[in-house]
Amino acid sequence: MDAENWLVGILGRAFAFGTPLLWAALGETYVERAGVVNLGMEGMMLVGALTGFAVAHSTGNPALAILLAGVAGAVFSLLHAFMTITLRANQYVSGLALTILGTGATGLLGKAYEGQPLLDTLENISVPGLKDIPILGPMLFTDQSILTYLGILIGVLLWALLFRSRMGVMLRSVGENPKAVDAQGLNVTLIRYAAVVFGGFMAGVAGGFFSVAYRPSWTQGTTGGVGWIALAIVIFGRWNPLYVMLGSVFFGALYVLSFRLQEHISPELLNMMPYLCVILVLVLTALGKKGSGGVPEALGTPYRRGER
Amino acid sequence: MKQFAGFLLQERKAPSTRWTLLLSLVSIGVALVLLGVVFSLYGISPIKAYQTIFTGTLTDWSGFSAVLQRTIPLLLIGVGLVMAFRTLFFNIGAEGQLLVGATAAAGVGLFVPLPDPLTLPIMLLVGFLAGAAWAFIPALLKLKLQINEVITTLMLNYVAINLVNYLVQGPWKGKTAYGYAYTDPLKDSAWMPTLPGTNLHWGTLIIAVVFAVVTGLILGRTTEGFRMRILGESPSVAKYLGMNTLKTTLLVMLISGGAAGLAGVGELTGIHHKLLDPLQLSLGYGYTAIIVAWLARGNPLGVLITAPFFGLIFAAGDVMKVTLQMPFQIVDVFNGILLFLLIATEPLIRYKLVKAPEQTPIHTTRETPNGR
Amino acid sequence: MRAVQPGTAVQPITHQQITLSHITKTFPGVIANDDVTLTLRVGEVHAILGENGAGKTSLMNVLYGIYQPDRGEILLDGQAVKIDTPRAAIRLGVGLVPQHPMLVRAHTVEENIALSQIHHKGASFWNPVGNIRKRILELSERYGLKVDPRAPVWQLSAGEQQRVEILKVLLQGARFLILDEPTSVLTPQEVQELFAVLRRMRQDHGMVIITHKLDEVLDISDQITVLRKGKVTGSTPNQNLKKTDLARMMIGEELQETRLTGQPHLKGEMVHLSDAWAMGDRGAPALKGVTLTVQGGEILGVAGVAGNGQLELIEVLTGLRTLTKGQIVVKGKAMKGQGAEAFFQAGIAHVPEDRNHYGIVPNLSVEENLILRSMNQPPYSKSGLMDFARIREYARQNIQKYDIRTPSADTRARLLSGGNVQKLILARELESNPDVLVAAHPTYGLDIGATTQVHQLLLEKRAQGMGIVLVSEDLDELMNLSDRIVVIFAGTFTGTLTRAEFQREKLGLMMAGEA
Amino acid sequence: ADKLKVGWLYIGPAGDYGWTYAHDQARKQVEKTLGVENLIVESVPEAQAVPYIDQLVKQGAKVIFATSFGYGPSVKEAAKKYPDVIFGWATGVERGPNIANYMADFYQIYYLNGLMAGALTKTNKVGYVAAVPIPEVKRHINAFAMGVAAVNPKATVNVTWLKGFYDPNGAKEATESLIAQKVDVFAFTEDTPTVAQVADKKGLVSFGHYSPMLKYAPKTMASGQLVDWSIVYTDFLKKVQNGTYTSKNLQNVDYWQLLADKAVMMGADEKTPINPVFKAKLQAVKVKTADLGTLSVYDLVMKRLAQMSKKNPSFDPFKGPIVDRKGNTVIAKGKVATVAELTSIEWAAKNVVGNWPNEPK
Ligand SMILES: Nc1ncnc2c1ncn2[C@@H]1O[C@H](COP(=O)(O)OP(=O)(O)OP(=O)(O)O)[C@@H](O)[C@H]1O
Ligand SMILES: Nc1ncnc2c1ncn2[C@@H]1O[C@H](COP(=O)(O)OP(=O)(O)OP(=O)(O)O)[C@@H](O)[C@H]1O
Ligand SMILES: [Mg+2]
Ligand SMILES: [Mg+2]
Repeated sequence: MDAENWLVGILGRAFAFGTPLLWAALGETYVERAGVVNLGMEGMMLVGALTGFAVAHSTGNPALAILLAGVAGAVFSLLHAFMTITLRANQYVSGLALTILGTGATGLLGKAYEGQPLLDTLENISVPGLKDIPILGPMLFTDQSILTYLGILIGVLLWALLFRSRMGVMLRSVGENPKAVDAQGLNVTLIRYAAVVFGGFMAGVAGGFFSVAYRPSWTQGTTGGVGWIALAIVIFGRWNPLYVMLGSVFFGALYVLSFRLQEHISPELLNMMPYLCVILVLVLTALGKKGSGGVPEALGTPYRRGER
Repeated sequence: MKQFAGFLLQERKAPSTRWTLLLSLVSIGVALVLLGVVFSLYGISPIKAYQTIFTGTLTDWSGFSAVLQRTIPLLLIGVGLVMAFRTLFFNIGAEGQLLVGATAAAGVGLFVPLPDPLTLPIMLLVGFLAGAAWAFIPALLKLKLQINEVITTLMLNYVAINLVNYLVQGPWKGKTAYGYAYTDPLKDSAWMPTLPGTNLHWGTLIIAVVFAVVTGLILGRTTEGFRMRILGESPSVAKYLGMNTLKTTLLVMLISGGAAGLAGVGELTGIHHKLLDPLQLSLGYGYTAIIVAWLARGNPLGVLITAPFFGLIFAAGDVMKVTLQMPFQIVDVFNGILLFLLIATEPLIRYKLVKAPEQTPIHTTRETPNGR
Repeated sequence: MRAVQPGTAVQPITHQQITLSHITKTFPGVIANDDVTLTLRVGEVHAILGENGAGKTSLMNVLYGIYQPDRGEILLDGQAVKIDTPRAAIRLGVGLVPQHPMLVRAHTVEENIALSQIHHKGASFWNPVGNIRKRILELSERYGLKVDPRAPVWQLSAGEQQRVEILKVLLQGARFLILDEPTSVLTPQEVQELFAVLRRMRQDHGMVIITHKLDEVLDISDQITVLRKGKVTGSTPNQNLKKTDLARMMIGEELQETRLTGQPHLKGEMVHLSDAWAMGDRGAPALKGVTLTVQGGEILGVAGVAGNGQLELIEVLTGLRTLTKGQIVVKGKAMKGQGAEAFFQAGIAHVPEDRNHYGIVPNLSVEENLILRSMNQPPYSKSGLMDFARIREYARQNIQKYDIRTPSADTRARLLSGGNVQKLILARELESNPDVLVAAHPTYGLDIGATTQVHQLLLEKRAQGMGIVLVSEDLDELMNLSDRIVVIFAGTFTGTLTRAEFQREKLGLMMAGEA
Repeated sequence: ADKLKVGWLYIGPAGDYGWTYAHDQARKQVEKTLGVENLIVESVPEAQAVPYIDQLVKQGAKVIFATSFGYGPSVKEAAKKYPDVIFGWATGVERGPNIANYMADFYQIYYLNGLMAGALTKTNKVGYVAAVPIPEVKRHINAFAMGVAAVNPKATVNVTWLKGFYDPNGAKEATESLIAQKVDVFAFTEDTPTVAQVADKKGLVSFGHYSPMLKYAPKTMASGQLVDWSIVYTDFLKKVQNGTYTSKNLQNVDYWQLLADKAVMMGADEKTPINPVFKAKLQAVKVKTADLGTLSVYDLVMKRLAQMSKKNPSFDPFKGPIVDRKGNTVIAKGKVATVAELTSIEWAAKNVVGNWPNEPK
């Protein structure tokens, strides 16, 4: 097996495993761009995963399952939105609570689905024409989930929306300086709600990807900590959808490599990498120039009008 | 300023303890009621369920010892976190600090030849220092580079998990482990004594209680505690005063991370007697302790109540699993509900409802000058 | 009453005047505005004067739709209109230039302006900054509002940021502009530039300006209205008015200019800074070999345009910044590598420039803030343990002595008004009986009453033999209070003037580095 | 009389469709046939089992089955604490007056699966997604690899470790990783059907593990290993009920159940020992054997199955001489590995490729 094929194979799988990372991280990027941190990623993904599985199981319609997985994630995220935006609670604690509740509730509700096979799954597809492009074809356009393709398209779209549209200016401003947005008569609360719910939807889809496409079955805790990596990717990608896409593939590749390089590096050390990378990126960012780019200034702080 | 049907929220001068206590109790009550609903859905009478839980944990020595056993790590970590939260150091990395503490102590116990009487004390010391060192990294990053500690401490948890996994599956894997991922058992002198018939390593429990009391004194009564609060509230003022912020942070970090490290040593030497799968070593104490500390509302002595309460929840979870044959996720559901309720009551603690005058402002956009 | 339909496009507004008629606005326990009537006309700059808390900002908030008045109405060219949100205000041609720029620091000027154009019907969804650039350039041309549309806001000076705020308002089609304390964040030069802009805008706009500086009022306004405790105590065209007239209207009594009198009773050298070099935050030398002596019993003024090294000078004097070269001697003792705490112990107190950020811990109580400096000193603390009874007693005394207006000693400091925060800081710093007080902009943002109190306090301390370094951008303040003034420019002293030599023009030239 | 109360400590969720699921099926069975009362506790952390045992005893459990090797220390501790309670330790290695060990082992079936895998691989690469590098798993990999070698000496068995018994996401990526290495036939030890599902998507052959998994890969699952723990549990509990086993006399009770005991069987599900889809293919491949001459792989599998299902099996995969991949003779000529040897295997068979933790020099 030559090096090129090996690399293409790795990257191909990196895209596959990177898909849920991508969806979840893109969603969280928008959430954090609006100034809210949602550590409940794992909880929302599990809610999505269970819903997706249940729907696919009972309707046999995987597309509907994915859609409703997203909706379920979105609905679940409303809890976080209410706590942090309306009640202005500590976002970190609320996010952790969301994860705890999501893990517990899905474990409880999902009992009935454990061990059930799923016959109608979201099948992988190859893109005719594109799949014959050398390197890129086998890497990206062969035998990937439709959610992979869609994720990439959405990523580009989200990037354009964020940096090249009126809506993007508004969203980014809310995360940087909600006061300035409020002063323009724009509804900070509404924008933040929308962002959190969007993030919930994306996380829900990411969860649905696991249970309906990636590994069609339901078991408790099926997302296996991927939500935390998605959070890490948002930071790694410096809140930019394009970098977040890169980050998802990179972290996906690290996971894949932990199986492929077993003979050379211990998987635990590779598994450590995403988290170390995040810290490294934070340090490098902090050492770099200040005042521009990077962390939304109001991230993690609730907004209250006229707060002294 | 928000208005609710003729009332408006006004910030309290200072949150009142009694009100806080009351609201916390109400939250717990509501969570219990909601859990009762879950019980009913499972076809178990809530009253019988709570009765079973009560008798299974509080009126029975082995059940009660299980409560205390779970309380130990929660108390140690919770107190440390209270202190960290007070200095606005949002340490959610106690899980990692616990693991690293246990790991370092295991390293000493397994590989450093020490005279028997010294083994445990030195393991405790090393575990403490290791936990502290693990917390020092994010503390330093926050102080020197203004990097958000929530993210760094969280990330370091996963680094620690993988570190332990690496060790127990690789270099430290025990010769007697039949290939399983744990180290060899610690020698006898490294076993924390337990009360007969229980896993209650009372030595650690005493350390934890003393620790809570001492920390309460430090925070509430000493100048050093005052410094911690200043640093937490306003690093810029700390700088203006010429405070040795590094020293203060070091102290908080020592206490918070070190306590988690001690908790790790307690679990290691009191219960497991070997280093093993991180998820089994800790059962998520580092995360639960966040709730414990949160519930104590900044008071280390409050942890003396909240930690046993969560120890009780852990033990009750076991009772539910075994006696009521409920799925174990029920505990997470309860914790999640309770946490949300506590969060939701937070505004009521910070603000009070006052009757609004006839016509009130919808909102204000008053500015405070920040100089230049 | 003219209702404003949501979503209607901004029409060219040709209204000539807007009237706040018999406005009353109360808050729990306070009457912020009491039957206030006031008319803004296109072609006029209307100044509103009043002490802190007189109700100026509240009135403007009513006009801008942030508050709803309890009584009274707003008339646009005689017709009643309803302004219940800032959006409604904007639609009717009322724009607000906030005291502290409310801009997104990480974004460019044009992005910030695009944000303000979100409601604009014609604004495009994609590339929202595209057509804004042209209009920015047009307006800067017309009114002299120079600013680079592509510059990120964090790189702009306060004056430039304010220009962005004015551009925002103008692009929203404002006919009437509200400027609440616009000069408080500006350097003297920037104030002049702002006034030039306002004069150019006057022909087709009506403007309200709020400021505590009487000279500025006389300089720029056409009409002056004075508020006291929520009531209008006078409204007059700006003709042949003097500062004393204004002061009388404001506080109901004669203005006593606080002035230093008599020769200083020098108590000997307290601080000596020689050939001091220090780095600025951006990594370039900010102090380049300055030498300075502070004597006990004198007030040494430091004049200069912001950014010329004052901040670094203050920090060097208070131990917050280490010297890269040269030395600092306090009462004969060389301070080497010591920090702020040691400097304070050595007798140097500090009233910081950014009082809410450095001066107080906003979430701690007033009493805790009062004890910040002496928390580890007996009798408030013994062998590391704090004595809260004594601390409370101490706080009580000082709240009274320094007239700090606070509901109670355990109120959080952030709930105090600016003047009271300043008094709290002064109380804390002065109670330790320092030999030298380094005071940075101590009266910034305060009304005349509070300013006078602070000035008197400083003079009192001078008489008692304290050495005071007064850093200010207010030349009047400096000339009134200082025994000597050093002028700092680009990190070096361009000269030292004694009282006899004080001259506005001369100081101005030296501050510009041209003397 | 009171029903006998039996406590069960499960290592994972009962719905994992693997190890715990299999035990839970047996539990349901004995509940019906023997009328015992069961108390189950899912997902009990290995090292913290004592508090659960306390609870079970308090509930009146007289027999407690600890269904994982890792419960050993807890079982030993609890057995001392509750001398009147009978403990069964699955895959255990130490007995006591009130501790019995029991195990239903698959190594014979893995060998049979290996024979089929050797015949079915076209790339000469057979994959094994392995859980945790313990002797039990190593024994199974080796048996499987020796089966492959017996049919196809050119084929290798490529191993990827998960380091966990329950890791569906890891199983998916590990399978993908093996597919990238051109592996076309899969066996595994992991408690979910993931490997079979992934292989099935690519049309690749797999062998099920522990539970009837045919429904997850009806066209590609060739065979597999199945367990029927109820054989052990029924026998054991009956003997408790009739007083044969007490908390004093378990010192020598050690169930080591194999094909002959019917506790394990070969198959993709109970009715499908070999998936008919593969019958023709297996019949088409001929092999030469020392004892049976030349025959088709299908016949070979059936013959060996019959040999090993006898009370005294006339064939054992671990019969010497066996040389490991380092060239050491690990089982001497003519010797058959003892149970003690089998439960402590660390070496790797000759055709095994990949990382092998703790491999002897
Ligand atoms: N949102 C509010 N809630 C309660 N009281 C308020 C509020 N806003 C203003 N006040 C009170 O109304 C009065 C008028 O305040 P306002 O801010 O209008 O004064 P001001 O003239 O602008 O003062 P300054 O010169 O300090 O800016 C003050 O007594 C203030 O305490
Ligand atoms: N949102 C609010 N809620 C309650 N009280 C308020 C609020 N805003 C202002 N106040 C009160 O109004 C008074 C004056 O406030 P204001 O902001 O005008 O202070 P100031 O004296 O102008 O100080 P600064 O120099 O900071 O402008 C203070 O006593 C403050 O407590
Ligand atoms: Mg003001
Ligand atoms: Mg004001």
